[in-house]
Amino acid sequence: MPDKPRLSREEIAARAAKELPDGSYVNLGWGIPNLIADYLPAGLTVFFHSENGILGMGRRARAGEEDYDLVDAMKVPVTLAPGASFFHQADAHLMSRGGHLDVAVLGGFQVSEKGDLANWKVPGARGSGGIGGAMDIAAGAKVLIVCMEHTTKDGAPKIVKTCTYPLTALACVDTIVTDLAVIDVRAEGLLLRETAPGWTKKEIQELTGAPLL
Amino acid sequence: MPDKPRLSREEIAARAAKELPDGSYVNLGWGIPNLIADYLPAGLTVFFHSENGILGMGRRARAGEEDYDLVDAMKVPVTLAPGASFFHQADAHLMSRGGHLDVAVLGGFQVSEKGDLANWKVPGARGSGGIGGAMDIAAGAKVLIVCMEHTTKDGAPKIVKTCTYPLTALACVDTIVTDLAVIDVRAEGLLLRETAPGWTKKEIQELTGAPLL
Amino acid sequence: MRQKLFPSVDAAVADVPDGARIMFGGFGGAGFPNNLIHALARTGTRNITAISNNCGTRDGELGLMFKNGLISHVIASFPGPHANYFQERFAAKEVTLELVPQGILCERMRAAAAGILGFYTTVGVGTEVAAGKEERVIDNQHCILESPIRADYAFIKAQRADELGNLTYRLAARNFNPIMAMAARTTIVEVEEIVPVGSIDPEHVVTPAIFVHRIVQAKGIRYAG
Amino acid sequence: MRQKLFPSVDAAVADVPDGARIMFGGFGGAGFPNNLIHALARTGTRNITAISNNCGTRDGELGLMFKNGLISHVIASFPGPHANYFQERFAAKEVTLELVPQGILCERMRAAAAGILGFYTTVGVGTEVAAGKEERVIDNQHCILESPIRADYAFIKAQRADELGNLTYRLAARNFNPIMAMAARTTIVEVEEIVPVGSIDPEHVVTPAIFVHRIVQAKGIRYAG
Repeated sequence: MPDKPRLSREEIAARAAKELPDGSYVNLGWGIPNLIADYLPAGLTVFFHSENGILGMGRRARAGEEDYDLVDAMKVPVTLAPGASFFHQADAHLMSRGGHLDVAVLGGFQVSEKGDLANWKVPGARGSGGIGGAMDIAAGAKVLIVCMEHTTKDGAPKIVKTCTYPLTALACVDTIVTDLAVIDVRAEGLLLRETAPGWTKKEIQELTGAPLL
Repeated sequence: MPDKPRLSREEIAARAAKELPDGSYVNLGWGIPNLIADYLPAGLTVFFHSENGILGMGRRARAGEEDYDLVDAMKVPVTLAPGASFFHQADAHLMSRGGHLDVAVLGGFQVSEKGDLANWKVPGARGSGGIGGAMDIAAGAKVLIVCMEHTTKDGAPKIVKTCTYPLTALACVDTIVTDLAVIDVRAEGLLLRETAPGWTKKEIQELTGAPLL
Repeated sequence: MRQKLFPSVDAAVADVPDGARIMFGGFGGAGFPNNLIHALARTGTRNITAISNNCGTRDGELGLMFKNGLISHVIASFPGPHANYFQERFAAKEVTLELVPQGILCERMRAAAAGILGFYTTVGVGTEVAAGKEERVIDNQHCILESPIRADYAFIKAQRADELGNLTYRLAARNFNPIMAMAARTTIVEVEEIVPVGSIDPEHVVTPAIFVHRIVQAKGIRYAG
Repeated sequence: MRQKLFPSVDAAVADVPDGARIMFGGFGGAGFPNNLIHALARTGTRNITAISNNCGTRDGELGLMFKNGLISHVIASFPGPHANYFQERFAAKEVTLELVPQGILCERMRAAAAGILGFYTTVGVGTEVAAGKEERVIDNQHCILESPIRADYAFIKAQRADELGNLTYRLAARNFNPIMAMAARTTIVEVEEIVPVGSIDPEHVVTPAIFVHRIVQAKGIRYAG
């Protein structure tokens, strides 16, 4: 594995932020995606959806400002942007499942070349596991972006021919933003749209478990 | 057909009103049922549901008081009782279909001995016809009372072995209040619970198309 | 940022093509988007599929659309005895009709809104409504399979919108409007008043802005009953 | 008239029998009926089926119920890494679990509320969630049949109730509460404030009184996260 600098988690988030259309309604999942709100390009307006029943979330609450009746889907106290609204959780997921969100950004354990996503359960993990809102969101968003490291800690590809981890949803991913690349999932295969500074297509291909176009 | 006085439409409504439990949530359909609100026994509190999205309807609006944003399911301007609420029409029918209404009172063309109801379409009538909320309400109310004349204008029974009019719902009616009788639909048959003043069971049976217990 | 405010009802409906499927809010004279309907009639767009509780009251509500022969198919619950232009077209077989129980009409639109592909209900079992529909028994109850009703547009009426599209409705003029707003691909709302962002308490928003695509102020035509 | 106001949380839950199916509102520390949960734990009622998004945060929320071994089956979306009492019971096989996608959990409860006997969704297709469920293709989309989730009781939390049971919620403490209120046979709400009938604007009511059966004021236990 080439010993070159990769994008940090924050840089992945910043890169993914550029994929968001102006004025779009967006849900951010656990992990790297949740950092995106802090890295929006100047002049871009995005409305954040939280599956516990908020549209128009603002920044996270500062110390002393926390209101535990106003938390996001990660249970973290947040603030409201102007023009926000509250609704019950069935309507919140009607938004995610019914194709109303313009973009959802989720974390991932594995993405297959067909755009299958595995992001809720590590095989053999202890405990009950938990699904949360990821399956509804993955099934329903108009555009689904996955943000993750390109490889596991052991260097194994997380972009694979077929997912071996328990699946979240089939053929749902549109774009993968990693610490090495931006990749679009197309009918004809995985299109390498962008490489991280200093990385070649060949190097990235070697760390990817499915062919890159 | 005995030439004896029968209950008026208003008297049928007043009799049906006595079937409503105190504190119950009630939907009143077109025709005689809609008169019930004017004949509630003293001291009885009932909350009226309207399938266009009102709980806690009050009396009809008086002349000069009409607000056409506040109409009932018959499109007639109404008022609100204290503690009323508004909601969209899907929630209004969630109430009717999901078993939340304690009592619904509908008009009827025919009721069968099994409690099948026909009340939305006269065979051979001109025009498109219209279903409205009757099918949802008939399928979902905890208790369904039908108010109607005991016989057609021609003297034919409206309580029959099998409905010949287009059906609204199967096996939905619990009680029938007519100008001659109060009848409960039981698994074992139609139970004549009450007769109009001056009428005998035998006379009522002759005007009924199914056996009375 | 994408702009939802439109300068006129005519601009708001200008691109509606022939053959569009359109939901029209309103019930009993309350909450009908009458100004949008008049604007649509002015475009002369034809062959519309109209999804609405009823089919107009004389010239009011959808009446004008039927009068002008612009609607060819209707999905409705209660076309109505005073929908004379509809009834004439229907009798002349110029308009076809699917009659749907009112709550099922709501629920089928909500299914479209919520990404539900079908649902089972006891409503309509044993009636004309069940004709041609899959029947099965679940938990000893006979039920039928109902499908989502989708639309290209929803034409709705609200009392107030902020500039992002958050809506509130007045009294019982709410009725079908919030459901249709969620169910259509493009929702166009006529409102009595447009207020600045932040003027509507987030707890009081009835239709969140995500469901609203075009906003136009229209204090105009109103029909009572 | 039937009285919905209860003098104490203990009185409000006194008749809940062993083996009851109970929905518990709340998400992320907001909107949990913590006072009702403590009262239920005091009754020692056992063998409860709990339907809730998560399974407690240490001693908070449902934590106490698992600590005391009162829950035997759970239908949940995200039990949670900090639900240590649940996780211990689950590991010891003293509690069984049905994991449900969060939106489908909402939708299955709403189906129960709305008299829907089942619905088709694409959510969960190809995943563990689809195991044992009927699959079919509708409109070229693979989907699975989901069933209603009903309950004997809903324990919910609201900010304000009038004496009839109309409810409003504070900020994002709304979450699952309005859906559960509609889905259970008996809904018990703990509120911060009981106000006179007529104090809540009819347009601002979130849960109409028809869905609420018992009201109790409880300014007490609160857990943050």
